[in-house]
Amino acid sequence: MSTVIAGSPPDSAIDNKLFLRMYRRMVMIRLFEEQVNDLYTRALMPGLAHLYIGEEAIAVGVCEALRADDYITSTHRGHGHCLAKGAAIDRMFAELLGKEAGYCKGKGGSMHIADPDTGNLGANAIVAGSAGIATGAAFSSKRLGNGRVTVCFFGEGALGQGVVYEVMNMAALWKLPVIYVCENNMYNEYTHISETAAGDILARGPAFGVPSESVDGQDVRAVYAVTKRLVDRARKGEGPAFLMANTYRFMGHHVGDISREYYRSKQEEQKWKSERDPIKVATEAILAQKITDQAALDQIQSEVKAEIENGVQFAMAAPYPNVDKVEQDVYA
Amino acid sequence: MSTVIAGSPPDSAIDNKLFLRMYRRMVMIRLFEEQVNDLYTRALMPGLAHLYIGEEAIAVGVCEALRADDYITSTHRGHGHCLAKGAAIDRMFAELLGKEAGYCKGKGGSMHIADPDTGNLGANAIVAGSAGIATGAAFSSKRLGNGRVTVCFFGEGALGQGVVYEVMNMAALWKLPVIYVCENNMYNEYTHISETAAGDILARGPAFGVPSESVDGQDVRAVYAVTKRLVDRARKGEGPAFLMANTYRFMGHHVGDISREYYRSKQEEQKWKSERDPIKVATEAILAQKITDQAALDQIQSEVKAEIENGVQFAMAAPYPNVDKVEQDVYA
Amino acid sequence: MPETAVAVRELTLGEAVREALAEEMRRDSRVFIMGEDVAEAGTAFKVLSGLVQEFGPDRVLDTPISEPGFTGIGVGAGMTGMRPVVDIMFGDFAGLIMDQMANQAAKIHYMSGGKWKCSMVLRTTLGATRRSAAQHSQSLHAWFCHIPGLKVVMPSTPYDAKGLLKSAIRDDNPVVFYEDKMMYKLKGPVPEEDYTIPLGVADVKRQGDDITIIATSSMVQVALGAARLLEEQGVSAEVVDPRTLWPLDEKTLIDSAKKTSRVIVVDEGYGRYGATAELASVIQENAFFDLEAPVKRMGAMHVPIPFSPPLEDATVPNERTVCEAALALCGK
Amino acid sequence: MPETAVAVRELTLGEAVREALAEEMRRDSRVFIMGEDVAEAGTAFKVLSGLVQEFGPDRVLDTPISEPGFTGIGVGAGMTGMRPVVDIMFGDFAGLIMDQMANQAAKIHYMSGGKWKCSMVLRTTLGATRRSAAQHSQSLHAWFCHIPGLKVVMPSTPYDAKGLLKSAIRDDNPVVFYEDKMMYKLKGPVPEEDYTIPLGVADVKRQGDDITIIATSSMVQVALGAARLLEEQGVSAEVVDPRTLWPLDEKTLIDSAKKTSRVIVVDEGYGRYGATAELASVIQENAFFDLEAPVKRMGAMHVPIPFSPPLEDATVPNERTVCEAALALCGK
Ligand SMILES: Cc1ncc(C[n+]2csc(CCOP(=O)(O)OP(=O)(O)O)c2C)c(N)n1
Ligand SMILES: Cc1ncc(C[n+]2csc(CCOP(=O)(O)OP(=O)(O)O)c2C)c(N)n1
Ligand SMILES: [Mg+2]
Ligand SMILES: [Mg+2]
Repeated sequence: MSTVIAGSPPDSAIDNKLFLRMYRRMVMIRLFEEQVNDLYTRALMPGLAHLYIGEEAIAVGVCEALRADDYITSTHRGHGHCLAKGAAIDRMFAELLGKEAGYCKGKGGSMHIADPDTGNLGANAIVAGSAGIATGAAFSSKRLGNGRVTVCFFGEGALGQGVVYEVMNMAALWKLPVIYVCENNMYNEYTHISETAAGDILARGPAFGVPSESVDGQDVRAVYAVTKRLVDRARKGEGPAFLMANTYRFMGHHVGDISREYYRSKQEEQKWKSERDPIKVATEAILAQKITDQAALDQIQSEVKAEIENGVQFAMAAPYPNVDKVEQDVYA
Repeated sequence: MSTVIAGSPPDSAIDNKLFLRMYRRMVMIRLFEEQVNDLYTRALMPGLAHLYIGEEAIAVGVCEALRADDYITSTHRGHGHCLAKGAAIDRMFAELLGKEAGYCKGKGGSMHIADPDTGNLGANAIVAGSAGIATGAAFSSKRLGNGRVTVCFFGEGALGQGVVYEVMNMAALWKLPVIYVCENNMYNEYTHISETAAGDILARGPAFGVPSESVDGQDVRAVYAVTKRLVDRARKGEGPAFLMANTYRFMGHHVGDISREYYRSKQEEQKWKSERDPIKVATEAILAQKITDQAALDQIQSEVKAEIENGVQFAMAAPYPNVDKVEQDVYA
Repeated sequence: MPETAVAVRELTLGEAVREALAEEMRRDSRVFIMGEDVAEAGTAFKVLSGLVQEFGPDRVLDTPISEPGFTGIGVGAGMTGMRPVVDIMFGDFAGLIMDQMANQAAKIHYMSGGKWKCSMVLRTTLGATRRSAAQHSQSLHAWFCHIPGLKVVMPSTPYDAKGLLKSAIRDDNPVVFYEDKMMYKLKGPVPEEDYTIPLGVADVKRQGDDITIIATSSMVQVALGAARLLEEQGVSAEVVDPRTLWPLDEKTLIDSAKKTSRVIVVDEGYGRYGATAELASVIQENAFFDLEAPVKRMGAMHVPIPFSPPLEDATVPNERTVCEAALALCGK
Repeated sequence: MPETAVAVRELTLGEAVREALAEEMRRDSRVFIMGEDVAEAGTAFKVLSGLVQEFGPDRVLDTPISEPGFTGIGVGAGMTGMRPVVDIMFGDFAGLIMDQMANQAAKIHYMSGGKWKCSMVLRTTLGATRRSAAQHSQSLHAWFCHIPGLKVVMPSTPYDAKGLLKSAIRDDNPVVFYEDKMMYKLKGPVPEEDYTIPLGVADVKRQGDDITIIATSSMVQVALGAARLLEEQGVSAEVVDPRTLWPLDEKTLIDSAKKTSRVIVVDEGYGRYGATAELASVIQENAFFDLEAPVKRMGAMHVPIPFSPPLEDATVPNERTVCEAALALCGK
């Protein structure tokens, strides 16, 4: 599953502060998502949500390699991307609950969180729906000469959408600063990638002029390192790249997807959870390298937990938008 | 430009009768298209047409490698495909003139000629518009077990449409008997392929699980030979293939595209016309191999000429459909 | 509904759809299903559970997330002897397949002068108030209704769903079949014996004298609820369900309008340039001199569908708003 | 039209479009054009000739034949500081881009709670009778009109085209701008000085007392011709051009209807579930008690557009048929 990336720096090349920051961010996403699941289970959240648990290292490793003003586009499974790019927990929860204080005034919900302040062009509920948007943002950056890079996150399911190849081709022709990050968790909803993708996924980028790499999506350092390299390259005007991060979603396709044995085995899930949990992988490395001790990590966990609790309380207490807001924001 | 195909049989492997039949068919397409141009120039034809002159060896080489009941789908530049698959000259002209006696009762016109009797699923005026249809026809053949193969013709411009990759991926997953024949004449209308395609075109098929080859599209024997091999493979259940035939259109994008210097030079055109004319290439081989003599070829030319003249006369004399037919054929 | 003395079996709308498919698949080996997660998962809505077990993966095919591609394959398969039932999970994805449906499926019969037929069914969904936000809540059937060559079916009860789906599958034209996501669990009588309901026949779901409510799909139940409220206020409402928006049974609609002299049209699509405009126009064109008041249209608000529950609920007609509009129209 | 004593300059509609683009590109460096063959070729209709010479290939970009992809790039560019003008050669290709326009461009502002804006113009064409057959002759604007978040502009004169296009480019929302292919050569006065026409303001193209003809785009000239024929018969027709179908200037339409008491709506889109239905509904809803007769709708026949000239001509309204309908409505 994991692939050694030529040119990845050794572990030590990532400085300790950064590693701990990434650790904290992964924990934040994990606890956020557990809280979302809990809200759903207790019937406190309208609709559904697609949890990112198990894939935290990708969002965090990628976004740490970006500037604050770089852009991302996200997906239906987008909470992790938004948080990694700097979204505030309380306004995230408020949006998930449809409250006025949410990032989109409650109009977007879980699948549409967007935020200009953190360069988040928006999560998207159309599979591959943001491929064009991300490429267009990269087009703007190139024209405006502002040095911004755009990361387009999508699942491997998006490889089924032809528009992805259309925009990669143009990104290559026009040398646009965009990185296509494919989170390959091996399932399109309830169908395994082997049933939906023929040929060689990593060969697809180059066939359209986009250099491609793969990375172990459970190792935040590896993700960070390869992304940094691709982002630097893009920022220098050397064009787009495709990065496949191999990963696994630990939970269901959405919060309601509880009985999963008909499409994947409990053993498979268990193996990933016990052996390839990105937070465990990071914890082990941090302790092995003596970057800090278990007590300090526990401290981070409890700090984050408090933030999450504050955030959810804020959101629960926040008011819904007034009905007369429904016709606002249709046109600018 | 031309590529030697591993496994192509030597010239002598194509029997003489077949070679002469292919010669005749290429001449037929050439003279047909010259007649179309003439009709346009004399303002006798409604609308426009996209001439196939220069590319005859592809349609003929491919279609000769097919069974009568095999399917093809065609394009806006489709007269050659239709004729090569067996369409009658008179009904072709009648359709181009919008007459009731045409293949589509005048309702389709130049870009929509279709004919179940010759397995022609229809020309298509949407670039890549028949990629899905061709793949679906191959799906039917596989399910119905009727052994039919489908050839999907398209220009290299269609490589811009993502749907092509979507259906190739499914054709590979499901091992469908379909051959994607890309007629690479290097121009999408007035824009050179180098401005519209990044990466490696021939790598695209394999990236989606579809084996790919290229062939000299000006040599009818080479086209025939490689197609035969790919078709046999598909008929045996071994799945789809992608064939890029390198070629050149000798005339404008459409009959009205007269001044072309702003997008391609006269020298380039002249070089192709004098050195790579598929009919000349065939003539030289026929004479060199003494398959027949010049007089016999002249005889073929004049026979075909007479057929064309009869055909166009038939069409000119044929009546338009009655206006009350306009609401027929909307629903089956 | 068939008249019968004994109580008939009750099925949910989802079960009725599944039963129609199962029966048609048993009856005709050319019928097959393709779409995302239709096999083992039985669709995201679990409507097709069990079918792959009975008919096998060759007839219930999981596809990649390639709506344009597999819809196109459906078109081609439907032209060449198969009877595909293509599953588009959310009606919002219509935007991806309009070329295949409107330019290919709808036109092949006509463009070929009646020679090719495209027998396919596209099953998809509509309906808001599921807290699925702007890209998963739309009712975009007006797009399909606009295109000559397509038929559009919108059942409102389990009984109608089964009978109409069977007719759709047996039809030789492309038919778009809409299922309201919120109605999948709605129960209603469905007899055991084989029956079909012809396309193009409206159904008076409730007799009344004072006002006609023409309603489609999801809105039929809303209209019936409104009619009960109106009854309490002494207003007798007739509820007419066109059942198919194309072909459209104008006569039944017009007759009811003439009888009651007041008409409301209710549909869950966006109100502007939507299906209600056509239905209202048909009424005013043909019953103008019998009308006491202008035809009142009620559709979804002209806003993208918001996530936040109180906002979303405000965007679509409900029993109360329909009742109020009816009272106003009756001058009460 | 501005009142002026001296004769103003005449331009064709195509020239007016080009001039609007050139002026806006000079005025605002963020404006750029992308599409197939827009640069050296100046589009298939030669409307943009000369622009690449003035603004260079970075601002007038030839794209691959990837409508979904480059429309998506336009959406993203329009969100991030550029002002793209995306060129879709034939309006028939709308089917390829509805997801980008309806699910992305139209909704981003709302879904983000008003945070992101998408300022882009999609220029495309409509109109039949060019002998281009079913896939190159449609007027599909009703699809866009149906979608909240989009604006739809349909100029009918060179003057309007220039003034409206400039407003469209300066607008902060996605605007679809329709040009009638048959009207590119139509001449009309266009003053030299800078002017804009606000979106949402109808124009009474001709004053009259007996009947109102509401007409859009291509049909405005038809309506004016019909009005001249009617004049000869002693019927005074008012011709009202909404100019933008969204926002819609309901008041001007309704006032005219109230004044004349008889209304015909003429539009070149398919009549069924088309733009005429909305316009007729607006009239009957708001002027019902002033009408002497039902609002008459005239659109394209409910058939795919046939190639054969006599058939094609029968499918769209013309001066004679509009005149006859008007006489019938006036009881003559
Ligand atoms: C165009 C489109 N088709 C189908 C869906 C329904 N859908 C939502 S998520 C999903 C699976 C996506 O799989 P992948 O891209 O691998 O992302 P993951 O859920 O694994 O993160 C599907 C089919 C959709 N939202 N958009
Ligand atoms: C979807 C779509 N986009 C654009 C066009 C307009 N168009 C017609 S032919 C053509 C160029 C096609 O180039 P290619 O596929 O290489 O075929 P060729 O004309 O060279 O045979 C274009 C852009 C179209 N018909 N369909
Ligand atoms: Mg996945
Ligand atoms: Mg070409």
